Parts: sequence; C-alpha cells; structure tokens
Amino acid sequence: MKHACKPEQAAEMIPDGSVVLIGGFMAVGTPERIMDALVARGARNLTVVANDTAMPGKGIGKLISAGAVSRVIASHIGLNPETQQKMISGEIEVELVPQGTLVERIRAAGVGLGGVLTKTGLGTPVEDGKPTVEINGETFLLETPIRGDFALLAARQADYVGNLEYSLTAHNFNPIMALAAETVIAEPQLIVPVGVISPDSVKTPGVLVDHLIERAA
Amino acid sequence: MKHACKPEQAAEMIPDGSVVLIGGFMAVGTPERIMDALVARGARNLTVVANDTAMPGKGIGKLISAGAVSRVIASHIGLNPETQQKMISGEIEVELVPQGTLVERIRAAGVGLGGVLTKTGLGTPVEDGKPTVEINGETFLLETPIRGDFALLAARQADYVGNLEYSLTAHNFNPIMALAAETVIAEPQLIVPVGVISPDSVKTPGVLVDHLIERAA
Amino acid sequence: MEAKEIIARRVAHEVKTDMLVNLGIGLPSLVANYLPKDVHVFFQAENGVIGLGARPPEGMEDPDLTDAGGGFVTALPGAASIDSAMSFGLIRGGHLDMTVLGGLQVDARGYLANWMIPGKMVPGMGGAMDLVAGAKKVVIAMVHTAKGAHKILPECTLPLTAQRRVSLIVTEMAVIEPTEAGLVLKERHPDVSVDEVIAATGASLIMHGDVPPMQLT
Amino acid sequence: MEAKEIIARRVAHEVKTDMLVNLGIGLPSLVANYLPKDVHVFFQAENGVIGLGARPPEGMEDPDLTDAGGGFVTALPGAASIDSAMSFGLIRGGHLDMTVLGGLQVDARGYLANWMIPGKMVPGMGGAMDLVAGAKKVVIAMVHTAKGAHKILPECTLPLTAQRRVSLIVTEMAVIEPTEAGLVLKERHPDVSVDEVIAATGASLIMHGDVPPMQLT
Repeated sequence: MKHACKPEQAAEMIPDGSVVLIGGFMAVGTPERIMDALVARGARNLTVVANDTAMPGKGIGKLISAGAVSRVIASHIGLNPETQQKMISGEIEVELVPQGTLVERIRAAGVGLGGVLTKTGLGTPVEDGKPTVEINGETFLLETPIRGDFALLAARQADYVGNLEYSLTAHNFNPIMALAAETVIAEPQLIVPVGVISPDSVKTPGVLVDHLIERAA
Repeated sequence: MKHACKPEQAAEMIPDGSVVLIGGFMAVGTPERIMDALVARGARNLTVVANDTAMPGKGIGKLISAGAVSRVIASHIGLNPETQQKMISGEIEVELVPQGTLVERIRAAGVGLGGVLTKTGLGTPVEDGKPTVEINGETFLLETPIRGDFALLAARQADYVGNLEYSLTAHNFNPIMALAAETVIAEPQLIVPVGVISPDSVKTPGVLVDHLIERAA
Repeated sequence: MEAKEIIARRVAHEVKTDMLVNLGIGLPSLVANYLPKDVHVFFQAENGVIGLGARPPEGMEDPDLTDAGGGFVTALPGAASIDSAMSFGLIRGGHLDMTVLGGLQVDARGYLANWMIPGKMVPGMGGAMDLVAGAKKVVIAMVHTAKGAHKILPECTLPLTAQRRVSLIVTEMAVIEPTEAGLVLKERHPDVSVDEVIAATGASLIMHGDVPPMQLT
Repeated sequence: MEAKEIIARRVAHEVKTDMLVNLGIGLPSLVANYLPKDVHVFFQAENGVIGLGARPPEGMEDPDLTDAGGGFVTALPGAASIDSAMSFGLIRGGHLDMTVLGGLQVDARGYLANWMIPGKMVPGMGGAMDLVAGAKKVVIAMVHTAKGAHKILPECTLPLTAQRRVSLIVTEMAVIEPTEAGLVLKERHPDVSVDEVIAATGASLIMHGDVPPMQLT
C-alpha cells in the first residue's frame, strides 16, 4: 500500500539538476499540482523530457516561466514562445525529437532495450551524429534510450496500491513514462479503494508507482 | 462496421503456407473456433508464430496434431510432446525464441521498427548467427521483426467496429499480434453494440481488426 | 472560394470509407468539413484518440479530451483512447491509411519540408516526421506559392521532414503526384490554365495528355 | 523435511515486503507457501497478471485466469492484468525485484544453464532467458546434485540461459552466493557439514570465516 504525499513533499524529493519525465500533451495529462510545487520550491536546472512545453501558465509552461529548466528534450515547443526565447538566449538547451521516436526512446529505457531502430528522421537534421544500422538492405537510424530520475505522471484515478487508470487523451506519454524512471510519482484526480479498479482496467500496475499525491483539498 | 464471418470462412481466407500469428499462452487466449475450422479445412504447411504450441487437443495443439503446421516460431514447446516428436522427425521446423524477445520482435514489425536490441540471449545458442550492436560500451543482440500474413486473436468482447477487450491472463500476445499482420481476424466471446465498450477500455482499436468471427451458435 | 476551402474540398475526395486518417493542425483539419455524406472514417488525433469528433456543446468540454492542437473535441461512438506508444505505433507501423499535412516546400523528388525555417522558426517536428515516414498515403495540403515565391521546387532548401516521397500535393491551383520520374500534373483548378500552374511551380511538371479540372463538390 | 521444502523455506526468506516477484514453475512455485505472515508481495505470472493468488474454489475457476504453468489461479485485490509486452517489459526493464528459477547447472562464474539438454530435452526457454537477463535478483532454487552428479560446476557443460551472474543459489544443503571472485558458501543446512557441501559441489567454494546454518522457519 502506498502512503499519499503532499505535492510539496514530492517537490522536495526532486533535487535540482534531476532529469524528469513529465506526462502530458499541451498540458493535458500533466500533473499540475506537482508543477506548482516545483515552482514554489524554486527548483532549478531540471532536464525536462516531455512531448512539449505547453504554453505559459499551463503544465510544463509553469516550470519554463519560473526558470526551473535548463534542458528540454521534446518533440514540439512551438506553442510556448518563452521556451523559444530561452532557447535562443541560451538559457535552455533544447533537443528536438520526433514524437514517435521520443516515446519509443523512453519505452526502450523502460523495457530494457538497447535502443530504437527507426526510419523516422532519416535524411533530416535528426540524423546528425547518430549511427545508422543496415538490416536486410534497409537503413535505420539508431536512437538511444531516454531514462529519467523521476517520472511525474497525471492519472484519472489510482487505488491504494498505486494502480493507475487514465482518461481519453490524457493517457499520452504517462503509461510509458511510468516504466522509465528511478522514482515514479503519480498525481491522480481520484484515489479509490483497492478493488474499485478492475485488473483489466489497470494501465499502469501499482508496482511501478512509488508515490501517490494525496487528494486535492 | 465489421461484418461477422463464420469460422469456416476465416479458415478459407487463410491459404496453405501462410504465416499465422496466433494469440494465447497454453491455449488461454487462443481462438479455438478458428483452430477447429483450420483443422476441418485440412490446412497445410502453416508457419505458426505463438508463445507455445499448447498441448494435444487444445488451441494450437489441434493444428499440430492435424499436420497443419510445418514451421513453429515459439518460446516453448515442452508441454506438447507431439510438437517435440515432429521436430525430431523433421516434420516441423522449430525456431525457439525467448518469450520477451518474441513479443518485442512481433511488436517491432507492428510499429515499424527495424529490429530489437536486447541483452536476452547473449552468450547462449540464441545468439548464433545474429549480429550484435555496441551501444555506449554495452553489447546487444539484434533481433529482427516478425510479421504475419494473418493474426488470429481471441478476445473477451468486441463491438461492431471491431474494438477489442481482453480478460485477465487471456491478453498475452493478442494485443501485440493485432499490430503485426496483413489481415487480423478476432474471435470474441461476446459481440456488443458500439458504445458498450468505453474508449478507455479498448485494448485493440477496431481499425486494426479486419474480421470478427460471429457469435457462437 | 478561398484557397483553403478549395484545397480542403479537393483533399476530402481522397478520403474513403473505413480509412484511418490523421489531419494535421490548421488547413488540413478543414478537410473534415467537406467529407461526402456516405464516407465513414475514423480520424486519429495523434495525442490519443481514434474516432475524433467535432467540438463539444458549450459547457460540456472535457479537459482530458482535446485534439493535437489542444482544442476541445468529442469522441464518436466506437472511439478508442490510445497512449502515445500505440498512437505512434499505428502511425509508424503502417496502420494509418492517410495523413494530410501542411507544407513549406515540396520538391521534384516528392520530398517535403514542413517543420523548420533555420534561424527563424524552430517549433519542433512534433509528429510530422513520423507521419511522413509511416503513413500509407501522405497528402500535402498547401497553398501553391508563398507571397509569390515558389513552394514546389527542384530541391527543398529547407531541412527535410523525411526521406520519403509524398503521395500527393493538393494546392488551390493543382493536384500534383510525385513519382519516380518526377512531378506529374494530374488536375488543375477549373479557372486556372496549365501554363499558369507551370509558371507558379518551381519544379518541372510532367503531363500525360489533357489535365482535367479538380473536383470541388 | 524433504529437499524441496527445505529449499522453498529458505528462499522464502529472500522475499521482502513490496517486492514484485516471479516464481518459476515447479519447485520455485512452492516458495509462496512459506512466506512470513508479515510479508506482503505481489507475485507476477509472466503470462499476464500481477497479484497472482492461490487456486480458486472448486467450480469457480476462470478459463481466462491461469498461471504460467497453465493451472487455474485467482487474482488478489489490487491485481493488474498485463499483456505479454508489459509483462516482459517489466522483466527485461529491471522492474522485477526477484525471480526464483530452477536450475540444471550453475557454474563458478555464476552462470546458469536451465533450459535444454542437447539431444535429449528441448522444451524451449520460455521466459527463462528474459528473467535471468532482466530481474534485479535471480535466485536459483535446485537440489544440490542430480543422482550423485554435480550440478554446481567449474563451467556449465549445458547451453547457458544467460551471460549474467545469478544472485544466489539455494539448495537443500547450502546457500551459495556467486561473486566476482567465485562462489561463496554463505550458509549450510544445520545437519550438513561444510566438508559435505564441498564434496557435493563441483566448483571451488570460498568461505569467509564460519558458515552459519540456514534459517528454515
């Protein structure tokens, strides 16, 4: 059984300089209370791995505005002008990764694969400096796994053992990120007794989840 | 919307010599009615890709007994003495693949990856004749994708558009195989109206499913 | 008729019943408005749903259900929630029948550039590279020229999105099919002459006999 | 006390609260019977469930819920259904805290052979190679000798299961820890002398001072 923790406690667990995988797509499926707590704590120098950096005032955008982030690995930053400005000024280093490659690189780390062999990015700037592998006469780009110190997830509901369910388009990167970090912290909208979530509805087994954020006040 | 077909029609669709991915683990989660229909049709020379060949009289074991299979790619054949006998007599060619590697090889075909980079099998006979790839000083075995002409799946229930739900340990290889064949045929225990299965409960989107087997008489 | 409407109307004719289709943000998303009544397709939003529907009634928006642009949407009966791994597994694994994307440039090889202007605009590729590398059919929906400058060129000057020939280019002036031999002019807008299309195009166009008018109803 | 029971009782002490544990078929599965009352763990059955429970009441068996040996089981409250990709993702990605497996041979390097006897028994490796390559802790539960023949050898003569040093060997005579320096004799059965263990072991054993008796309660 998990002990629920406050968002502030979660933020204390995450040292400056950590690599954090953060669920969400344009802030849908992003753990907002953990974002707020990281900002309140004055977190610095985080490497954020996420699909995007949302927009100012939402999700990961809050971390960007607060100056908590020094590096971003994402597929898209176009809707957050602050990320773009900070990239140009050199405050934030940005690695752009095709979205499908990003999720497979995180999954590779999570399921113990040595890398990802993909056609995505071939013949584009994504290929620069990366090895290619020839398989049966076809060329594939070799992309390396991405692992986090922490995964910060949003979920629809959790039970007391940490089993997670997600809703509609708020799944996105959350179930995969749950596999790929040393410490997994989930912020569910609801926490329900064991047995309320059927085994067949569990998308992330509780054994992967280290901490649950307590119910909102 | 899908049109339900009879198991015999499904068996007619599958020519002798096809590569068939078949869901199931010791016949749990295997489409038994399709198995029966393939036996009834006198199918020959099939390449079966599956976790195992079950036991005589159950699941894939029926195909083995009927002489429908000339090649097996599986992780385990130990509980079906007929498979072992036919392997020794040369009637069936068997490729043994570690279970985790097998599911990743099928997934790689299904999601467009060039192969699988894994530590499983290194230093064992599984490595023989396969290339290795060095990534950041670590050695990985390169395993190639496995694609089927057909995927034959069992599911708990389907709706009219082919969305599938699975139950408990009857999931096993079914959801991954749904991605990796030219033609996907699913045998659900129940067929329910559209809307009965919530979007969040769908494990295999109907767009992947080509044919549903009609309700049992 | 506005250029965007012409393009969207023409692209709509490429959409056939039972296809799984992904529409890019902006111009491509307009295609959904012009589908023939008898065409039933599932639209995928790469952020996590198959069976995307129109904007919900006022006050009924679900913050966990948006499209890839972040706008509120609905899910149609028969919809399926998918995480990013499944979403891009479908795209990269060849399960997506068609994607419609905007373009900055397309060249005589049929290569697309649509994700960055060095030194000016670096929003990230999002899912574009995966979509172009993986979809069965890639339709580029774009205006023919940009402020008088050619967008269809002998060779792209902007970084490529993928090293894969797109299937079709649809502009307000013409329908062009990239082939091994070069760009084939298939159709022209009824009010535009072949000479006008040639003048507006930076790459050579191949013609096989008469160039019929585009169908816009 | 029978050899099997001795082994299972001793291995049970390796299981700690909150671990995710996979027990192999046969002898290893007995470990579940001897867990201390205050130890709460989730057992994984690699065929698809986390939270495996004992055999169900007569007449309440679910054909869709079996263990990896094909026997009927139950699912405990808080259980999660997992498909083969998730199951082996957990195993290969380092999420499985401990696996207990049988062994044919273990050698001075700590390498295990447990999946085939060339020319005699080729059942297939099932999940064994993945489990040994991927689990955090690999415990080998086996009888010390086979009909008088050594099973703990300078170097395995049978094909290896993995090129990875196992964590612990538990037999009815001793507990042995493979290390960089060789096999360390950690404990002996209370009724067995160190000399008897040495005589029954084909590889050299290292001792650091006294060898305490195994805990069997």
